[in-house]
Amino acid sequence: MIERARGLNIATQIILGAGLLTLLVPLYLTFVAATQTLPEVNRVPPTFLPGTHLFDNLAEAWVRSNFGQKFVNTMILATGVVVGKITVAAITAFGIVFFQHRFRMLIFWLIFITLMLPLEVRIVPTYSVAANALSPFQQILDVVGLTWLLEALTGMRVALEWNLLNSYTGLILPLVATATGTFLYRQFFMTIPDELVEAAQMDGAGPLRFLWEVLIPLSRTNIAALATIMFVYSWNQYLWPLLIITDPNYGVVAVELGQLVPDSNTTGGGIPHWNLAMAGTLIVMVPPVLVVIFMQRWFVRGLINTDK
Amino acid sequence: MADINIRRVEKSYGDTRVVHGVDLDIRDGEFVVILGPSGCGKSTLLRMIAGLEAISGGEIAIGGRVVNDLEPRQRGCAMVFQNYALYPHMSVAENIGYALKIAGIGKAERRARVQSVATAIGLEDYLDRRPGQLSGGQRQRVAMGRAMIREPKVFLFDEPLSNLDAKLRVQMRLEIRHLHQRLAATSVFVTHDQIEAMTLADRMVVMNQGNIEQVGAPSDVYDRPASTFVASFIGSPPMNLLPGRMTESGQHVELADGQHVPIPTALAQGRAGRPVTLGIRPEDIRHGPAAGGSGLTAKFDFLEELGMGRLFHGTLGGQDIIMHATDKTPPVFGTAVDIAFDPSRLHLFDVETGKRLAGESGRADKEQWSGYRATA
Amino acid sequence: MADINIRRVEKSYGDTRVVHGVDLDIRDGEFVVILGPSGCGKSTLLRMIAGLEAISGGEIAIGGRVVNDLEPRQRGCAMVFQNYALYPHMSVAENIGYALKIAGIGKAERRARVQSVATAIGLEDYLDRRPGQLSGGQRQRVAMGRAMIREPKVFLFDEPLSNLDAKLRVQMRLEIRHLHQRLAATSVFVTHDQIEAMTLADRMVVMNQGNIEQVGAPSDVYDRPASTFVASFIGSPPMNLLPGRMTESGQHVELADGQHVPIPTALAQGRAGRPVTLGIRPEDIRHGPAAGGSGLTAKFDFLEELGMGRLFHGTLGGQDIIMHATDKTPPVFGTAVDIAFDPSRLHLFDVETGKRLAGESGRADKEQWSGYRATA
Amino acid sequence: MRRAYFKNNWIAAALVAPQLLIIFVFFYWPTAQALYWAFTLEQPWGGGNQWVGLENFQAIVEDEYYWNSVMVSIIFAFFSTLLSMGMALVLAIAADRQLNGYKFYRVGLIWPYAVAAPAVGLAFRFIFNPSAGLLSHLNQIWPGIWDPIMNGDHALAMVIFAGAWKQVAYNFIFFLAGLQAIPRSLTEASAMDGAGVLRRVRDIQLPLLAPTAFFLLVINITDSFTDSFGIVDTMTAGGPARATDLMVFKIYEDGFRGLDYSGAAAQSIILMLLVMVLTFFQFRYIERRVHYT
Amino acid sequence: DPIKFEYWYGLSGHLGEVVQQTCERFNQSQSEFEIVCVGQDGYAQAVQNSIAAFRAGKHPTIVQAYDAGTADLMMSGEFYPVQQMMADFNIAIDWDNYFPGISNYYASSKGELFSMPFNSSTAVMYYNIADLKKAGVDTPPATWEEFGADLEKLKASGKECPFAYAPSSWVDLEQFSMAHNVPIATNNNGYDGLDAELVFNTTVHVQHMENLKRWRDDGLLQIRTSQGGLNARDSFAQGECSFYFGSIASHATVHSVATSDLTWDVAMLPIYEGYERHNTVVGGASLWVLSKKTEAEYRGAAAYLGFLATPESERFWSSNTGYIPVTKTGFKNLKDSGFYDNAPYKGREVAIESLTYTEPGPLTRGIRLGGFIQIRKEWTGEIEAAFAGKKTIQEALDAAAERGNAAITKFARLYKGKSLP
Ligand SMILES: Nc1ncnc2c1ncn2[C@@H]1O[C@H](COP(=O)(O)OP(=O)(O)OP(=O)(O)O)[C@@H](O)[C@H]1O
Ligand SMILES: Nc1ncnc2c1ncn2[C@@H]1O[C@H](COP(=O)(O)OP(=O)(O)OP(=O)(O)O)[C@@H](O)[C@H]1O
Ligand SMILES: O=P(O)(O)OC[C@H](O)CO
Ligand SMILES: [Mg+2]
Ligand SMILES: [Mg+2]
Repeated sequence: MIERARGLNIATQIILGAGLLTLLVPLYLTFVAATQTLPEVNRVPPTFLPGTHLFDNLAEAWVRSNFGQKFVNTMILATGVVVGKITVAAITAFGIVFFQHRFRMLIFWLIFITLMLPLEVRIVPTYSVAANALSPFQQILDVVGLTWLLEALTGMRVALEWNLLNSYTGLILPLVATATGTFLYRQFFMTIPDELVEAAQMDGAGPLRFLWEVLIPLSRTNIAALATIMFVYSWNQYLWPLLIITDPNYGVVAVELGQLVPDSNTTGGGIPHWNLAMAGTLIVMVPPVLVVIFMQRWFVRGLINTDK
Repeated sequence: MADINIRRVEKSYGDTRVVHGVDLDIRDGEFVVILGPSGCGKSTLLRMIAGLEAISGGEIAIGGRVVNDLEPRQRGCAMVFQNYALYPHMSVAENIGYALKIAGIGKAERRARVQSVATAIGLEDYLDRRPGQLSGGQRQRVAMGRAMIREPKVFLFDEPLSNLDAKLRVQMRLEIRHLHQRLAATSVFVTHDQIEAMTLADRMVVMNQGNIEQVGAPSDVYDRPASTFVASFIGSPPMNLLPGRMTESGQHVELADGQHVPIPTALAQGRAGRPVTLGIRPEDIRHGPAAGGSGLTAKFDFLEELGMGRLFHGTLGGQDIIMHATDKTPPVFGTAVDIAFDPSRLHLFDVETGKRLAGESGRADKEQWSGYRATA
Repeated sequence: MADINIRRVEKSYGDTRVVHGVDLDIRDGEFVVILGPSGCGKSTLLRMIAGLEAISGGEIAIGGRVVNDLEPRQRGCAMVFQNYALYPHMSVAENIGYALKIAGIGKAERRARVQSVATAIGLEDYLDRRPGQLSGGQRQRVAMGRAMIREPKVFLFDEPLSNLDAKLRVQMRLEIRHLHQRLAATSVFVTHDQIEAMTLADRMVVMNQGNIEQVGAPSDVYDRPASTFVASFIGSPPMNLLPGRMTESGQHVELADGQHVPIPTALAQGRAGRPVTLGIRPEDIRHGPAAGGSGLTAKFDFLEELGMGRLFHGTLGGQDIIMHATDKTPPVFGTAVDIAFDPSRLHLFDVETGKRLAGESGRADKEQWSGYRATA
Repeated sequence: MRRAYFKNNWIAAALVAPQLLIIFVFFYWPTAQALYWAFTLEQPWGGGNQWVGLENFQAIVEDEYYWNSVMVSIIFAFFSTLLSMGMALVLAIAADRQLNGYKFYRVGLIWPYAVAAPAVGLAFRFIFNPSAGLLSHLNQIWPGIWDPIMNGDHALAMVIFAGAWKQVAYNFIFFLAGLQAIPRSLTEASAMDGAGVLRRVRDIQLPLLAPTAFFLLVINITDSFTDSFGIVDTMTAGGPARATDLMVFKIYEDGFRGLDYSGAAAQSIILMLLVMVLTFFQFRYIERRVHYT
Repeated sequence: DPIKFEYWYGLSGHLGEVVQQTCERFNQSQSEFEIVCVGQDGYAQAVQNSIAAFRAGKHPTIVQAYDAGTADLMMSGEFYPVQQMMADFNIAIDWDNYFPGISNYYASSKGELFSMPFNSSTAVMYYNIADLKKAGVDTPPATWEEFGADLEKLKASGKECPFAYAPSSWVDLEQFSMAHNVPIATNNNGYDGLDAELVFNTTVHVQHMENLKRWRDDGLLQIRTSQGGLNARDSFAQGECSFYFGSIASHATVHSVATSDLTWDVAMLPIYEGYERHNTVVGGASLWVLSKKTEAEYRGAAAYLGFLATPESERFWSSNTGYIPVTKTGFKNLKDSGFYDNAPYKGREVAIESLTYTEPGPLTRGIRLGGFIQIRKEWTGEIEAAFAGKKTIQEALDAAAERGNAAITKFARLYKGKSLP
């Protein structure tokens, strides 16, 4: 379109530049801090120019936090969440959107409501469940008297136990359960034309075939968007791993990052090694940032049909 | 063995009934076109045959077997959808072969059959493309190929041409005809385009508001529409319908402006002096003093050039009319000009019911007309 | 004062040129239709006039003023888009009145003018609805109203009817014509539908691959297509084109199967013995021994009933042909039957260039033909 | 409304079962437990509890600091949402004009999304440090003008800013996607109607972005109520003087840290109800105005 | 395979690493047991996480619990009293050898030690010798009045930040009240019953807090918290500020992070004129053995605690951290070996001196208040409000006391019918 708006174009560039600056300044400072020595970081007034110790700090942070193993763990966590969530969300949304049963709306709301009570506020009971994921069923059995009945009949006591503490499963499962992915899929599935379903039905495809051979291939950009969101989300998990992982062999990066800046309310925390912490921050940031940059094209596209 | 018998079939959505007890028998190998305005229930009827829509009442049998409770895939029907409903992520070959894949047919055989279908629909060179990379007509052909490959007993089409441009529509029409001639499968084709219906149908079914208005061969329906609804729905531009009154003599119809139109006497029986609706198709009107002498006049305002003839727009008896003239008579606008038409091409309808006047059965009607024509 | 002068206008996207130096003059108040197949550059040309697309080369002037660098809003054009591009969040009244609002026109006057436009397009009862609550035809009218209200010097239409069904299309066509008669604004209308083009245009511009193939009144273009492209693009079904060779005598064209078709002698000049393409429109062929005696025969395979006539499909000289017959001769299929056509309705084209043979200018051509007709 | 469905509801049940099972175990069961605690006095070590009816709730509503926390949460939600959505919107509109460097800006504005909240918190602690950060220069000119350590308003502003920063990239992505989904012909139509760029933004783009904005509003508000723990925990720990004591932080603090499981459970219930009411309200009253078809 | 058992500790950073080393030393010292030590990054987290884990049946055998959690643990009853346990596994410990101020703190009213004293500390005053000298002060202040005057002098000498301060209930309220022998709560700070009431809003503590606030208003004191970047300790260690109050445990840390030219020392907390100095109270944490574990695990735990109680372990711990030895002989051995004579250990004996300044009395024995974690929080919150100028110190402390009392009442109701062991 022919548009003569030089002033406006300049203003636009300025806005974008300023916005970019605002968003990037914290990251830049992180970078600067990661290049300095501890005294340089703590100097007043601070220097905003990069120092020369980037690689020393990166190496030191890497070794000190044993990031090698944490990366592997976090990668397992993130992959597990991404795959699990994409799968669970897809089949759930499919079950809600493409079948007509009385409970559709009920199920929809049951899932939707989970968005509203974050982990932080139900952390203690959730922890108990993680310690034995079968405890709800055990308690139900106990309450309805089945345990007693079985014990009376067979002499064996039913003791269901599935401990998820200090395990990848424990890290992954509760994160898989949240509703975001189910929504994204639901929104997308609603845009699938009826005719496509009908064509598949005429071709003789049952629901599972339709899901696997038609819907999933069609959702590729959505899957990409969801995978990106979920990867970033699970890579940056902090509170849940902090709680259920006591075995350092299962530690994840964000928690490790927190450890570089010790809790100074407890004595002995040592001085915060901001330079190392920021170097660690840079290291930890790399995978999700790469994923986002790499996926951003699909990311934006995958979200287009979802917000209406 | 794939005749389709539809018995008192009804469809309701909640409280609203959209198909009202339809009866229809389609013979094995016949090509039936269901025609009607938007929302009249064509698709619903078709989809009940396909099994995509539950039947609220009545019974549908395919090849003698009641299919009311069968799933779509068990009915042996194939369907071509209005928007083609191709699988966007599959290649043309995969789209066409998908039904075979589901049926568990081996790769080699599948490839062979896809190949032969693709050849039949002229898409051998496009097998690896995705639907998004095809033109409208090509997509349409893929949709057709997908239906063909299953060699179904029954073909169902739901306005498969309505998304194509005029040119392609003509071409695809021919291809569907050829296809039908080759496969001889029972076919039910839904459309709201009357040209499509006329050119394709062995038999046409005209629907209106959930009811069947007329069933018959295209030329029958065109030449002897059973009601004003059919008369105005079929033909483009549609039949001119003029309110009038039968003269006492029963030889003319008097129009609103007092002009008298001579009509075949047989039609006047017992209706002398009663109001009627007079119908005449645009192409049955022509310039010039009537052969019989007692000329009619109309006033024209403008014309549309069609290349193949011209449409004159004007008024007759206070009513808008259109005349399709193929002669090159220089147009005269704004003043009354003589027009004429062959009385044998006139149609008379009951004012209240809209039903065609004269012999109830098409056959009787026909004989009467031809009789008249012979003596005219 | 809104004539449009297009001078050697070009458009390139990157390296691909999609409009190749087009020249066109549109007179004030004229209704010009640009017609051509999909992708030929119609929209691009229109959008360059509107200012929605930058001009890569050449010059466009509206009302004598070069507008190459003007923004759309400075050109005094209004446009009706193919998908209407109504503002979904505004009511009909707001949609129509938006341009006035931007122009800073007061509320009272705005309301009055919206009201009067709405009345003109028959939407007074829908002013408070959102576009989403309107039918296709009503939306189309809103789009029109939005363009009308500004009383623009130039109206631009980009296939505004292509999303409507056949019936509505006919009706909207008439409304656009009436509108133009009332407002007498210069109008440029883009379409790929030839019926639309024929019926609407004062002058038609046929484009092909970024070039103008022919400019002329609809009947001129229909009756004397400048090239095989135009011949086959205009007319439905299209003109039959048969390869042949001028006999040495120059009186006939010999078809592939050896049949001789008599042609007007004037056309033979200097082309004796040379290959030509012979064109004849389906409606110009008829059954029966040629008036002249030396009859041609064709073989027909099947017919399509149109109600108003029938299309016979068959072959002549080894080539598929279509005959549009309005008589009711009982069809004979599979064996050779006599056909005839008036030589004055024949068209001859150069085999290589596809250009029409005979006098270069349309005028000369016409005289020649009428001369021939008189003597025939 | 969809009309094509599959019939086999057993398959549907099997498909939704995994997610329902997981949310039953990890969400509803614990939540039910918390619900139960809210009506009891629960000993932290699990030794037993007493039924106290609504006492815990009564204690909460009578506690002025609880209301303080509610207020702070609302202020935080309002301003961080306003700030992040506002900034994202402006940037998205600017980026959508697709001038030179568009792709560069798009990447640049999206990737902060990937930065973890703890890292954001740490970085911002740095920046807003009154004696060493960027703003320390300000303090040198006007001593005491910036003191988030002791000045509650400053601390809250800081938390709001960090919270908003974290969300800008996310909102930007959605706004940009929303803008690009607006048919080009609408923009062109308004250009023909005489609208300049800014006018178009106001009359066409903004109204048509409303559904996206609504979606983001729900997400951002819900998020600011439920997902703000990390930032507060790393930046201010609720202080100074409870100036940044957001509801979710207070719940965690009172319950998990202060061992008052019952009081925290009661607060959780109220928070959950509040978020639900807000969501419901937004759906009911705002959504209605923003969808056009 | 060795018997494995877990130990969760709260110390972090440098001190956390030393804890890990004690575990490694233990594991190397024998092969029957393997202790798995897990840092929980903070005292509070260690207790919270243990409770959550306990409820889920996945708790560690040993947990390091800080002073403020003592009453909560005691009332829970979910522990294996260490004195009992050591007896059960026949590990001889001379319980009388422990400093009484330390052992009292973790013992029942009948004197049975419930948890193992481990990292013990008390609050001291850190001061910058050079800065004071420059300001013309040669000896560290012994009274708060002198302290106030010294701040003025420091300021006058051009020191921007004479005093790095962060509100700390442990220093400003608890240790302060002990040193002044004023009550924090009735019932002898809760030892005599769960129905205690806070009274700190009526003692010299009020005056002290008002002084702090005044110093801040006068620019003599700067708030330094980790939220602001450098916390008080590090501000001191970097030489930015001349005074700071904190745990003796930081002694080693300050050494390790201090700028090379920093000359500094520690002294006992100042006392207001007119008050007689009393002993301060033990801080830090002790090791609790939780219930519901197997016999084998308890055997391991007993072995580990026994290992910690050996003189070598005590020496290792005290020399690598600032924590004081918890036994009399341990202290004596260190002192005799000249440990406290030279840097970097010189000065740490001040803590013992402070702790043992007088025999612990009813008001200096310690604090036994349920919900004390909550009380600390209330105190901090209110003091911050007062410092921010939202209320007066008196109002703030009144509110803190009132809210703290509510916590105490709630705690009493929680354990209705039970009393402190
Ligand atoms: N799922 C449904 N719920 C309620 N009414 C419906 C439903 N589907 C169709 N209808 C109604 O049934 C009637 C017939 O619809 P149908 O789709 O069969 O019409 P049609 O003749 O195919 O029209 P078109 O030419 O527009 O496709 C319409 O009035 C329509 O509104
Ligand atoms: N932005 C663009 N970039 C590159 N090529 C383009 C662009 N827009 C149009 N074209 C190309 O320019 C040619 C002309 O396009 P235009 O839209 O003018 O065709 P049209 O005649 O209007 O066709 P239709 O009938 O399909 O609307 C087409 O080949 C098209 O692919
Ligand atoms: O810093 P510490 O280890 O001396 O402990 C201080 C207090 O006792 C913690 O509550
Ligand atoms: Mg339909
Ligand atoms: Mg176009």
